[in-house]
Amino acid sequence: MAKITYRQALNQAMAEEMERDSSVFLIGEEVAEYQGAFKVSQGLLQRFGAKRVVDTPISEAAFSGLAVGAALYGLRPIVEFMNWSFSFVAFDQLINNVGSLRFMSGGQFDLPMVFRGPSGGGTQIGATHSHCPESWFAGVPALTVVSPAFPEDAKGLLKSSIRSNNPVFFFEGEWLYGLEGEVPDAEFLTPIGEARICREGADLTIVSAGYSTHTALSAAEALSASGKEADLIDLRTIKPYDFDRIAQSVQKTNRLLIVEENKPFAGWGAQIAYDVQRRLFDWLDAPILRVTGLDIPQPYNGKLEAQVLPNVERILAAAHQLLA
Amino acid sequence: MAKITYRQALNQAMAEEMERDSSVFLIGEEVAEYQGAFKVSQGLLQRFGAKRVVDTPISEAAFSGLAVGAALYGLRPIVEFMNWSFSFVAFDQLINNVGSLRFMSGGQFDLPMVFRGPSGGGTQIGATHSHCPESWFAGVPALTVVSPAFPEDAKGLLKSSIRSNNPVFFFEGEWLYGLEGEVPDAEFLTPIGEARICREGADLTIVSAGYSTHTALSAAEALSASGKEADLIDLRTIKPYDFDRIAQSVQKTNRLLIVEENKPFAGWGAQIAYDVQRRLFDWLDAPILRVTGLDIPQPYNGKLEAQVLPNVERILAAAHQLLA
Amino acid sequence: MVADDPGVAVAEPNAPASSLSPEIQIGLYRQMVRIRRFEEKSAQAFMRAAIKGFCHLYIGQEAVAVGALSALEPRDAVITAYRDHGVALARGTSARACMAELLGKQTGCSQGMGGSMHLFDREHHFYGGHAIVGSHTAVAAGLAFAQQYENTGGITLCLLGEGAVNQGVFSETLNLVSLWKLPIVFVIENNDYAMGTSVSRSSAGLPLVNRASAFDLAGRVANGMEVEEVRAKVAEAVSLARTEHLPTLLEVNTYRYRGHSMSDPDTYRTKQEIEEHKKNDPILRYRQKLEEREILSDALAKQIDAEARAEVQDALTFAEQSPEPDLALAFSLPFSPEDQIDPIPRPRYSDI
Amino acid sequence: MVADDPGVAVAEPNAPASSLSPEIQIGLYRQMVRIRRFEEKSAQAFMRAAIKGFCHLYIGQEAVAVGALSALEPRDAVITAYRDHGVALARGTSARACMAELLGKQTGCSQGMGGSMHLFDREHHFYGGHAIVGSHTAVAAGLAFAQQYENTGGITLCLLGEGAVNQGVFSETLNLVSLWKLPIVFVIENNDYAMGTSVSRSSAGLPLVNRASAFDLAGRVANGMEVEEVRAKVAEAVSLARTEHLPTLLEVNTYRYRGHSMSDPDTYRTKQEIEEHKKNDPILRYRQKLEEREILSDALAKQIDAEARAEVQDALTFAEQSPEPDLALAFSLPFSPEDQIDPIPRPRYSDI
Ligand SMILES: Cc1ncc(C[n+]2csc(CCOP(=O)(O)OP(=O)(O)O)c2C)c(N)n1
Ligand SMILES: Cc1ncc(C[n+]2csc(CCOP(=O)(O)OP(=O)(O)O)c2C)c(N)n1
Ligand SMILES: [Mg+2]
Ligand SMILES: [Mg+2]
Repeated sequence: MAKITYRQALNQAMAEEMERDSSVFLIGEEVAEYQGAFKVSQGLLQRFGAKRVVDTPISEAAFSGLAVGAALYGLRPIVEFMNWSFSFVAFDQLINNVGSLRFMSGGQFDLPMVFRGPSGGGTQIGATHSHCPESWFAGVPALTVVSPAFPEDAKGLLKSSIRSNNPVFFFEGEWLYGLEGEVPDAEFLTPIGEARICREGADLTIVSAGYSTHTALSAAEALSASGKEADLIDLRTIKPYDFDRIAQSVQKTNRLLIVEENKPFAGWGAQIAYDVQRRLFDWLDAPILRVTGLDIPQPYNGKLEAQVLPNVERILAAAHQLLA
Repeated sequence: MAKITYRQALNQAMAEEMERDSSVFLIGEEVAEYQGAFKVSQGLLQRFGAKRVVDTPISEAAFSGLAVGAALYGLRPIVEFMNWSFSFVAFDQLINNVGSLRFMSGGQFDLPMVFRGPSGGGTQIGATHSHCPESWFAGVPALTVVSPAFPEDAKGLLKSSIRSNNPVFFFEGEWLYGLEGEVPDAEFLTPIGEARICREGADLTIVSAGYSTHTALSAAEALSASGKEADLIDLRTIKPYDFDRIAQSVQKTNRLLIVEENKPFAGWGAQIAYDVQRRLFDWLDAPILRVTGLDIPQPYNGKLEAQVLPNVERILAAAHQLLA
Repeated sequence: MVADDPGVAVAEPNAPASSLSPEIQIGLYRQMVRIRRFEEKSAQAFMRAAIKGFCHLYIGQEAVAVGALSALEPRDAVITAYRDHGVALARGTSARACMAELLGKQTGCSQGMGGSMHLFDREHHFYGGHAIVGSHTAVAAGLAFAQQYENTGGITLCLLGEGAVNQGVFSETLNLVSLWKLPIVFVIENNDYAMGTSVSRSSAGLPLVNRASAFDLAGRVANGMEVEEVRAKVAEAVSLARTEHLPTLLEVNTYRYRGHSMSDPDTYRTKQEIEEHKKNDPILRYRQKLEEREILSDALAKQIDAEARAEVQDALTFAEQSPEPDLALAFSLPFSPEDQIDPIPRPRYSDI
Repeated sequence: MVADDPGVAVAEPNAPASSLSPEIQIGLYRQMVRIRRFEEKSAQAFMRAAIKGFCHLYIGQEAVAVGALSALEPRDAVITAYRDHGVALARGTSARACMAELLGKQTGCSQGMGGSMHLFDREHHFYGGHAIVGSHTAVAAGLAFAQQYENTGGITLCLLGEGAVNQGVFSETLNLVSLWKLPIVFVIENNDYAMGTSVSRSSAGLPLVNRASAFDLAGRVANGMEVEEVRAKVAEAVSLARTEHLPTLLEVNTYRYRGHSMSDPDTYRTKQEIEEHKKNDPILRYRQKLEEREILSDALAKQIDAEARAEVQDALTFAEQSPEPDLALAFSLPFSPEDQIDPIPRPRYSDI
């Protein structure tokens, strides 16, 4: 096991898959000569050449659509959005073309493609740059939404996503890129749709994904100091999420807290809450609670942003409420 | 009270408000000379002239953005999307500009604007033309989402929306346009954020919006024939939705069924389910259930589409499950 | 109608001899007739509510798809908007598969999931049938990108309406294909109207071909009522794309006789305007030309017509008798099977 | 440097006399110096982490905002992208309000909610500060639309980077403003780079001003290192917009000395390239010119510089001492108060 950053893990995943399969290519703004706005694609241009590591103009709609066409034709594009917030200018391509073409063609075409980049806030880049559109894409029946929190999962899930014959929307985080963690040296794939148990406890189930998992982890540790132990489930895949793991845990703890960075109204946590109350109604000893981003656009001011993001304080408050 | 169609109700609302306030104008594809793709703007060009009823090229992003600028400047645009599914090419304008500009400017600017048009399926126009993006827009903190089911509400809510100093996303339906209903002759406004009780009963609460309300009504009547009476709450406003009305009803029936046309994952119904279980946990005698669009892209075939949409059969099945 | 004195200028000169073989000429004619008859049959089926939703007929524009697609090789890729019946037929999709799709049947080329606006035919390298205006033009660039990436020698032909040029993604795409020298030909089918909006009300800087120079693309114009001219201009562009990887923007002037879709009351133009254009009917004109060239006899013309009528009637009968797709089929379609990773669980979130 | 013999061509001729009054010339100079000093101060504050997030400096491009905005009247509207400090300052927003916004303080022009990329100043008809590339160009068209609708006599000036021209919405917008003859001037600040991508790698059909003709717009070019030239070209365009409602696309060639943002390692160009451009420094050039015209003395130049330094230091001190906005303020901002209808309930869905 080597200790590498989340950024390096993603980089290795792309490099390994590009090595393995010549139909895989990377396209996006500043991915080639600049080596990636966040250096995730560092070295790939040098290694695979400009044919397979493609810099684009600032035309997300066109290059996303181009990737769709390439996928229909049989290639396996990885599309980097410098920030998922910029995907909104390509939203039609993502929803209508990526989300519908296979179905509307009666299943004639595959769309083996990955859209990836950072989402979410925390670096004071303001309301237009801090969106978490995970739940919106998850709302499209044909789309798969992945959001790893650890370097190991970043690598294993990105490799699985690239090898999937279906479109995968892959959410990273600016705060995550620098995070270090152990990653196996040998080749491995992390299965899409399986959660990771980060921590075990019998008092409370906490479900989270992406950067929020780290916040939840801190909160769970603080909780532990006060004598309560949480099961912490890191979803890794937001859709299809791992209901069975959650169910197992809730049947043990009878209490569920969901931590998600997105704004509250109809975030993915609401879907989990709905499913859990529906299928485990009699197992719940208290209402399911969610800690989400606060219900305002992301403010620039740093203190405010820290309050708006799910933070340890709010998670603890919710946990105590659940345990009361 | 006159009996008019939903289409006429919308038309009257716009005409009255344009008469009343010269800063109100209508812009969109085919709204002027063609009199509206669905004839909602019939006669408005003749009455208010080309300055205030503005035909556009097929450039949703540009004319939505243009409307934003006009609103910042003090005008009150009504933007018609021929179909809400086409708003995806303008998604950035809607999320980032409509959703953030007031906040990001420290509250300096108002955005008194309405975006309106039909959403949803039922007319066999396929996956790309049958989206229900209501929940996605509702997920943006600063946006208000309205979806009337009856001509009276269509008129009263559109007038309120035009008069609101905040952006309102207004969802109509192709099937609704021809629907007739009584509408008061005198001027009236329907408040945003208040539900309508369509039907009273003590056995079960059903919450729905838009066209689904009519399906739910049929189901409630069928249920009544089998001896069970439902409270039927038509939301009218999806965000902010009328929690208090729902709570009142659930405290009586102890059972909640939500009917929404959108695809299931993280639709607005999931938010309501979450809120209700959280705040009325002890009042629920059974899990909350949702009947949604089926979890596939909208098929063209008519029989399939009828199965995909929330229908009486599936609503009844869910109701019986809830009442079991 | 030939003037007595050949030295005098004539109103309608003999059609110039064509470099095309008689078989090709007859083929072009036959394709146009097939499409015309197919569309007439579609209109009838729509009126009887056998076809639902939107139905956009190609009548009047036949020379565009037929001329353009006749300049392609099988390995080339074709993609268009929702006015796609004629394009699919010209590409080789059977009338049965097309008509069955219009009726939403399982035997349709998209298994009844796509409908009129979403015909697809992978076998014939026909990539649809796209209903969001302008959206497919970027997808087209991706097909050309892949052809270049895989070095297939193929090129991509992308048809779009003149109303689509004002979707931003099209401008973005023109820039990309020019910058990256992708093997692609864009054919703007300028039929004067986008629904009820005439091109002069929607677009500044006419003619539209002007947009080519802003992106340093080859810009060309063709008369879309002349099938051979369309073919020739497209062939030229195809060769530019195939041999020099230079993209072209070709504006083809044409006209649709019917409303925008079957539901369009078509009140934004006069009957007279339509009749005026019908005088330039592409099928009529070509028939006259072929008759003058003595390639098409009256008998052959009648036979072609009869065959086309029979074919589309057969297609309709086939479609009517075909089974409807069921929900199990629909649920099997959103996801491709995996072969490089373990299957991904696919719960249905709509299960109660 | 003036050649002895005036009859011989000289490398650097005397600056031609300007039609501008000395006050205006000094004003232009002073504005550029203010912006330069403000940006230097911002860079320092960023290095100390007093400014967070993105911070895009305007150094090198001062002549564009200053020249362009000096051609406007107060009733005109101004809008730009995220590289907005210089534009806000040139428009009249105080250095204090700008710097406080960069520091995220409540006294900032956007109350600390927008940050560096989102300066807004309604009083001065400054409509931001927009961080999604290209997105604000459509908003700009709406300002011009409203000016026309209200018949205010005002026009809109919209600045954008050269990288933004390939966002589809900009092409859509060019079509709209041309078609509807809106009173607007688009100024492309072509500083050669969009982050690390040079304009020749991002755009086909250079120079960018070519895009004007595709949409039948007036197309103009200006040297963005010459403040008076920018002013003159913008003034011409403004008058076209104001009196004839004709929109213009003006390409201004400029250069940024710093990285794209403070976080940019700036490895995609050579130091030498940057130094080469610095020889054309707009402030230096203008200072020489004004000295040659004997309008600016060394003493006055020093005084202007000292005042600018004092002003931005005062702004920073003010910003540092200003209070942070709190959550109550933030929650009060998303919605405008209602005055024509009853208040709409605004529950916070994030309440546990
Ligand atoms: C983005 C988008 N906006 C609007 C529509 C509705 N719409 C469908 S076809 C059409 C007109 C297109 O005209 P044109 O491109 O000229 O093609 P034609 O119908 O003439 O073949 C419009 C506005 C759509 N499908 N997609
Ligand atoms: C739609 C979108 N895509 C990408 C970005 C990221 N981004 C911010 S600035 C920029 C470069 C823009 O360059 P240019 O327009 O030339 O302006 P300049 O920075 O030179 O002033 C990019 C790619 C963004 N903000 N919005
Ligand atoms: Mg057309
Ligand atoms: Mg630039």
